[in-house]
Amino acid sequence: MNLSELNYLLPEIFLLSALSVILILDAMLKDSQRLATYLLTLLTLVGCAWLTTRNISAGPAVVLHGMFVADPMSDALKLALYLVVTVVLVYSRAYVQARGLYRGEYFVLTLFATLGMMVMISASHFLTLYLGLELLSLSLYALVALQRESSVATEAAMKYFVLGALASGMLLYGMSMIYGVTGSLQLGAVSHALAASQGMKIPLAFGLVFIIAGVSFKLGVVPFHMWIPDVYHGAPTAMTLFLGTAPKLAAFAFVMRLLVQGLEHLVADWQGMLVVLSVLSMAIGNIVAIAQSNLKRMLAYSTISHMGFLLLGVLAGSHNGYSASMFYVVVYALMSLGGFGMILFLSRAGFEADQLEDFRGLNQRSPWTAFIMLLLMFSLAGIPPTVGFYAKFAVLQAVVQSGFVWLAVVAVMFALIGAFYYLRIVKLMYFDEPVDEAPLSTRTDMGVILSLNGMAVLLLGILPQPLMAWCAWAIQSSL
Amino acid sequence: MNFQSFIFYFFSAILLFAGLRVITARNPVHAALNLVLAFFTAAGLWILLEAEFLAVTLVLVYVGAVMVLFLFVVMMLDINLDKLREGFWDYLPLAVPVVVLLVLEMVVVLGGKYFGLSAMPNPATRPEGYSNTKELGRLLYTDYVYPFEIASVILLVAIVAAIALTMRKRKDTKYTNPARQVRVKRNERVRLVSMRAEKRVPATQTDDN
Amino acid sequence: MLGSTLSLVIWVPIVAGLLVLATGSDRQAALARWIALAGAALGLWVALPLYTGFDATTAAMQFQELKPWVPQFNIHYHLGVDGISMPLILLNSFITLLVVIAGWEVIQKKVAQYMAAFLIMSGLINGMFASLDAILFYLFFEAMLIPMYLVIGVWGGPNRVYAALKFFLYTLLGSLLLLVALIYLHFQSAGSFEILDFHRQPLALTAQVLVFIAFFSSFAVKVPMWPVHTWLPDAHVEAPTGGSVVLAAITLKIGAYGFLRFALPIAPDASHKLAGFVIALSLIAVVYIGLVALVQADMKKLIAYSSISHMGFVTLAFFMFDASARGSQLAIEGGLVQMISHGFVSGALFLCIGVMYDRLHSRQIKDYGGLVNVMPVFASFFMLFAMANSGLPATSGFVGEFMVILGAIKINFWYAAVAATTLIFGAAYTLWMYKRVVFGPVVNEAVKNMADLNKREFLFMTLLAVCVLALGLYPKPFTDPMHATVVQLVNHVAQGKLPQ
Amino acid sequence: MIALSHYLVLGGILFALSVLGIFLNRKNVIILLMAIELMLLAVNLNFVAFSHFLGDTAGQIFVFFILTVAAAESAIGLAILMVLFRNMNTINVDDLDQLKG
Amino acid sequence: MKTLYLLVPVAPLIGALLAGLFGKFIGRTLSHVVTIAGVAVAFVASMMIFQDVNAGHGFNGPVYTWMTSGHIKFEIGFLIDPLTALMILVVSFVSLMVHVYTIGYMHDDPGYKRFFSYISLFTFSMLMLVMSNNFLQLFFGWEAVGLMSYLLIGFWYTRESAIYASLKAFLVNRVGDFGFLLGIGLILAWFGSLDYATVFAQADGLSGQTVALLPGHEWSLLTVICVLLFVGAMGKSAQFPLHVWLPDSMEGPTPISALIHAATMVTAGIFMVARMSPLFELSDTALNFVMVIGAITALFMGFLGMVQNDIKRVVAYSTLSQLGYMTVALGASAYSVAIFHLMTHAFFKALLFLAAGSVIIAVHHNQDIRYMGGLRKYMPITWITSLIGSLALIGTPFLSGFYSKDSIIEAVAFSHLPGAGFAYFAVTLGVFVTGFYSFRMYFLVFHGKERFQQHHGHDMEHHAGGHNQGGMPHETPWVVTGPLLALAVPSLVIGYITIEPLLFGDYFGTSIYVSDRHPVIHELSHHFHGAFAMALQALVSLPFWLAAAGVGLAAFFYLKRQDIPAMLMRKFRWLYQILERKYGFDDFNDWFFAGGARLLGGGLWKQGDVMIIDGWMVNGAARLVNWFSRLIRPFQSGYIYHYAFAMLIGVFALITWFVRATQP
Repeated sequence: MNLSELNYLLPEIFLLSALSVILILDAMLKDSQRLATYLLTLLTLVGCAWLTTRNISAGPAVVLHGMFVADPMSDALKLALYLVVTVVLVYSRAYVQARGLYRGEYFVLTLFATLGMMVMISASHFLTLYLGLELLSLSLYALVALQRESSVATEAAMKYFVLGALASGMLLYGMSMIYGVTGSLQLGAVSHALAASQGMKIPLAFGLVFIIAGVSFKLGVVPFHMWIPDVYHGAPTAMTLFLGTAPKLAAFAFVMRLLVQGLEHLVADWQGMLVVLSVLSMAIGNIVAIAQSNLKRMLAYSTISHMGFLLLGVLAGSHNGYSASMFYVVVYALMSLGGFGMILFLSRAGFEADQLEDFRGLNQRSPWTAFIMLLLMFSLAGIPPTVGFYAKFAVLQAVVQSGFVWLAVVAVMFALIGAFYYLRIVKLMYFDEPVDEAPLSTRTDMGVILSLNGMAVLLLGILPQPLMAWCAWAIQSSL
Repeated sequence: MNFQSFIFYFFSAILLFAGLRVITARNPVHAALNLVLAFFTAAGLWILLEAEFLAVTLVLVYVGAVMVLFLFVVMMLDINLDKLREGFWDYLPLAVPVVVLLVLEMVVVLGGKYFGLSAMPNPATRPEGYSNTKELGRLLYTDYVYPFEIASVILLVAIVAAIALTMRKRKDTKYTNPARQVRVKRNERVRLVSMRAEKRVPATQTDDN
Repeated sequence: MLGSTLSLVIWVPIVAGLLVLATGSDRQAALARWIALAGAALGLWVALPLYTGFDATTAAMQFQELKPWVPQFNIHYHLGVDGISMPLILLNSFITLLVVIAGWEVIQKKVAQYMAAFLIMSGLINGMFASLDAILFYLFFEAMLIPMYLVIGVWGGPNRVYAALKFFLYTLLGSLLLLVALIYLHFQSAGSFEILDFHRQPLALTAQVLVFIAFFSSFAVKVPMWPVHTWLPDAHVEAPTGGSVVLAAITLKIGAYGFLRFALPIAPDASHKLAGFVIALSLIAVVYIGLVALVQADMKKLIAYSSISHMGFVTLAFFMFDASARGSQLAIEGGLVQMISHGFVSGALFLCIGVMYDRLHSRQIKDYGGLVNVMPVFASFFMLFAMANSGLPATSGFVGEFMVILGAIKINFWYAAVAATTLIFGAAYTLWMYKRVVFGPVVNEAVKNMADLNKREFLFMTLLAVCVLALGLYPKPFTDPMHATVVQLVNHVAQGKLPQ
Repeated sequence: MIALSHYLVLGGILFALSVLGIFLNRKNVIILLMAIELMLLAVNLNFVAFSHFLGDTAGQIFVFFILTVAAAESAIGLAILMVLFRNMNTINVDDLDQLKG
Repeated sequence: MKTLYLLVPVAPLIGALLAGLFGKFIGRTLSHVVTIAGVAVAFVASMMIFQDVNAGHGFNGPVYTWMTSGHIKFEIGFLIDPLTALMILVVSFVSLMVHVYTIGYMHDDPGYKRFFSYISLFTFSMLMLVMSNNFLQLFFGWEAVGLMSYLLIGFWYTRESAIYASLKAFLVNRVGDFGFLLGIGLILAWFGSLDYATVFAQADGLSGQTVALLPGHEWSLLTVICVLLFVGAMGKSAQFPLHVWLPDSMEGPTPISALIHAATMVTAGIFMVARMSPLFELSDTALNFVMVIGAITALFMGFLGMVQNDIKRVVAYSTLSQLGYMTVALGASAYSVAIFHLMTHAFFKALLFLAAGSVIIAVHHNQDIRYMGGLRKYMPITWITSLIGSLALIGTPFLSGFYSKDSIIEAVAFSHLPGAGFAYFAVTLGVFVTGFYSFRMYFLVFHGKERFQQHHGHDMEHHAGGHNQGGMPHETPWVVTGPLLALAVPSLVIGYITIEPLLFGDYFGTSIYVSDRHPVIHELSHHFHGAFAMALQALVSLPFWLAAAGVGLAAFFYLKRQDIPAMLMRKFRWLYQILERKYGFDDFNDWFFAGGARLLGGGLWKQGDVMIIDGWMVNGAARLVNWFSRLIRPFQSGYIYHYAFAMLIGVFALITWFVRATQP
């Protein structure tokens, strides 16, 4: 090992160091000085971003004995990750303050989770993948349970934990099978071994099923999705916001690393499995979302359907498809940020705006807020000129390119069903009279970011090229 | 049947039995103890597989720390044992066939065809002086230093999380502050309140969660 | 200005709409209205060069603009018009102006949003007609749903939620399949999204049929054709007047336009093959819907059904293939004229109903009667438009129907015969309604107190009346620009894409 | 001789058993946690067996990390369990049904 | 010259627009001045054109190109030939008379200006129709006169009966137009042009062409075209069974009845068929059809006239019957005779209507002849002119009606078409019927007891204007009587003057084509030895005596023995009922077509749209999704073990499926 290899790890190292500082510092701060922690956390993320941008890779570089890979995809996803986490923190501040969660642990755990995601994104070894995943998961379990006095939150945490552990177990079991067949744990080596191996298809497929199960759990794909509604619903909204956005980026990277980089020779196998899971996800996600009255829960089901859509790009099995999926996941994170952010924006001390009803007549209370939400909803539904359309478009074209025209048709049919419940929110905001006349919070920091969030959804919808090209470049030069 | 086989089947049988008991035991303490048994037998099997360090670690870490933690929690929580086994058999007819089929499939896949001795012969015996522990140590601090660091972070997370979740400043703990006691004034101790009779108490806002 | 006419046509209304939106609350409603009017007028003004500078001798796309847009997928900002789309753009710009005028005082709540919705929608629709890139087209095609959804839902009637949702989902259903088809074609035509490349792309029959079905599902809903028409009456009834006008005058045309731009030239052989099916549905629309319109008690619903019936003519016209698989130029042009005419006439009729609704707040026929006694001027305009709707010669309504019937009779006498029943049904439902609403003694106090048209209403009624009569009396200027394009289309479709 | 497949089948059965445990256990969350430990044991058994038969120590390293993580996981799991018990005064799995639908 | 042609239709149009759009500004007097001036100009121009045409000058050319499409050119243009010249003369003359008459008739009506505007506009439309040189413009005029008829029948828009009648008229006409349009369509399809000249030139060539409208049944193309065109004529000219609108159209003001529903518009069908003679001549089937329809109309509509009590309705049925005569003439290939009758009929029927209007004014807008009687003392001019009109109508020798009608009867006698026998019987018997109902009305109105006092004030509120004060009937003002007199003159003499040039001269020249196979006129001319001789001959012919019998019977019944009709009415109640209910056509149409359409429409709407499409398919799909949503929602039970089980099942299913599917 060459110490200069650590250069690639600078963001991770910086994050961990800063995290430790924050952990210690926060222990000494009074509650009233918590702003310092908050700002430091944001600063940390900015620092990470700076470090990452300073050293954008031109191509894949596997370092640390094959444990870590630095490639454009990881850089791109990490940058997106910093952005998302920063926005999550900004959105959540008022909410966590009002609920007594504005504590050092919140920030530290968030950063731990971020670190975990960074590890996942840059992993090139089953072990680092697993450890990153666990680092993320354990932090998330804790975050969900952080609102200790809330019974739903702890229930959510417990469910998340048990099912998450089960999924980890499955993933590990799958990894063990792959290891057994290929004799390697490093993704590149696994790939090589698979290319060479003959006659072990069945054990590989067997292991693959377990890996798919683990991955699917992380993404929230049917039938490994069942934790999503409950956890999204039960967790404090700030945690839901985090849970529903950033980890999707990591999960995408996870899928890419495992399936595409590690097991690309099993593409025929996992393609078939993903088709099934994807269709099921789109179906169940969209259909059950219709019956929801809680927005968080509805968005949870929406997540399920979106992840099904995301898988379409992956299962296309082409660079085109991967970059489409990457675009999709970044866009989804953006939209999801806005969606959950809006709940946070409308919530106040002692009041959770997580019921659909709470959005009634929003246009009359605040046209601008309603407009932003409208953009977000149409984007989630995939209606142009919002970016959600291009996300769907990119994925669909990849699927069609790979010859799955029927799958594209199925997908759009479920997208149609999906449009129904997004439209319902627009309907509530615009067509109905408000029931809740309380003035909206006037937190400018959040208001501005949320507006930017909404505008980004629109602007990227009109000019998607930069982001698309970026994703395409990232995938192209990483694989 | 040679000795190795005997050891394998013996330990396997105990392992499976213990595993079964873990999930069927009425009393969580029994379950925990069965789990301990399972770990012990597994450690035995691992020695058979020449993973001495891990076998020892399993016993030390798991039996010594983790299971004790389990037992500690079991004891700490005031659980009504009578109700714990209700409904166990309700889903058995549904679950068992699925699991049995799953096991059958596993046996088919994992059986001799792919992983039998013909496919994977016993590895050559390690050279004299080979230390499993040393080898692991060497790898851990060289090739696997990055995961090792991550693992440390994970443990840190566990610490932070466990504290964050469970530590509480008990509000019902009473303690005195002598300094204040000394400086106390009459006004602070006694307050005269005049109350009008039959005044309606305004309904207090119920807090959400 | 040269070379960016179409961009102006698209973006002027949209920018104006955004400006209107920026005026914010209803305290500045007057400002919002004037900006909207200026925007709409400017929108029409910038569209006029399309007609004056149009070269009617060529079938090629004109006023082209081509810029890369999403190079990732080879999507271009490619605009251009031909004889088919140019009149529709003008129609849309014109109708937008009318809608702004018509909504002037009528809309009192959320004025800025109302006006903005229409202006933005107008720009989007123009964009859709002008797009030569399939994805650009699709983008405008769907984006347009958003303002319309809001218009129906926010300013609509009591059942607006159901109507708006139905409108949106119905249309989305079709358009999503369209998207898949476009993507499919993209890969068939070596990675191009140019509509004109699609036109040239050879396709096997099966592929053509599938593509055609996708197109059909999208455009048939928009037209709407029987049996996917039921969103229209609901949407119309619930939409505010302006919404109904745009729906009837413009959005229905999009479906028909789609048939001409996509279905026919891209899947010509499938079009031949499935012509019988489309014709059957069109004729059902004419007769079935004609009968249904007869029994409507709600005026808007009646006109909505009448729209479906009239649009049946349009779809009928496009699929009139003779024995050698040649479409009928006369019929297609008739269909186009019918589209424009229907834009004027149905728009005018909805405005008429709007005028009545503003005064009495009812659209039920039974609440009216004897209107002519108190609103003679209005009654005259209404009569003109009613007659145009029944296809009376010298009004625009006649021209299209006449051409279509004449074109159809060449292909099959019975197509024409069934279609011609609209002469009877159209007159029956329109004039029966007219009779009940306008003629007769004044039926109640409410009607008695209705005032005749004010200046503003008189203005837009006159504008429409002039258009209706002009197109009826001298359609040549309207049809001349179409010839070259239609001929080329007919030839293209006749040629087919299959190896002979 | 004991072949690799013996170990794998054993691991498989153990794995299935633990899944069955998670499914069948209706009442006690702690037993769920134990079942998870059991599952990890099965995985570890697999890894160790493979490691042995492949003559590759990486598998054992993996097991080492799994053990570490499992310990951390148990700690957090039990912490959540404590919080849960404080909130609901029960660790009955059946009572964890406020969130559904 | 073209300017002059243009002047004919445009002058009334300008008048109409001025009065209609700017009536508010120019006032009442100026309104009628401009319209009358417009029509007068048209009349003068028509006379000049007539002269010109007589001098052998014609014209056939476009005014402007309406539209083009491919090789097809649609144009607006004029064809000026003898037929046109005659028609525009008749139309503009009658229209002028009616315009003048209207000043008096509508004097107190609030819709005065509107009315003038309408009738001028009608005149414009009618002139456009007859001057057309192509089918497009023909259809334009065709529909435009229909529109004006609609507007004028419903002129008194507050009267339920009037607006009902107007709607009915329009819709029934539309049924005719349906056929007409298809006929035009077939012409375009086969001839490739809508220009008369082009079409006629090709007609011979296509005479053998057949079309298979139903698989396996070949029909002659020209027969199909002609029958379809004639369906249009049936609507416009109120031929059985599309005659139902005409009697109801009497709800319109009387000048309208005279102008539109007697003299001009209803004869458009006759004109059209005459104009299309080059086509009709090629199809015996079509001609036969025309003749039979005409004969039915002529006879059976006459019967209905015998029992009507509304003065205008009597005249209306008489009009129907006379239109039937003209149609029979057309069927017999005696086009010139039909046009001849059209012309004479225009004069005397307009006269009769206007006279009836005069009577109506006099008796304060009562129209029931049972409440009139003895009016001759009070309104001598009206009386005399009515008498002239009636005599002309029944075919009294020397009067105009005689020449035309007798020619028709004779022409039918010479026809060899299969339906000629029936047609001859019908038209001959029709003469008797005509005599009877004409003089029944005449006697009841002008002779006998004065019954108008019995009907005082009744039915008066309908009329918006004055005339409300009672009082004795008196002669109407000169603007009313003037036109009566002006029309009485041609009613008396026009037949005598023009029979020779029109029928046996070569007035029509090439504008009417008669095939050699139908030499009816030719044979007719063999028997014609001058107008005077013809009248004298008639005195010993059957029609004359039948007419006389009709008059005599009417005199007997309604002057001498008024109890007999009442007795007959009681005796033959069923017959009377049938006639009273007009053979049940109205009831049937109301029940079957109007009711049926509404029932069908309602059914399709409720069952088709609302229930099946919306209820089952659209909302059903939504409900299905919703139902499914609710169905699978409980699977998200909240229980960890269910979730775990789902994952287990997922893994199990994937293993089962894919591991098995994987080929080792």
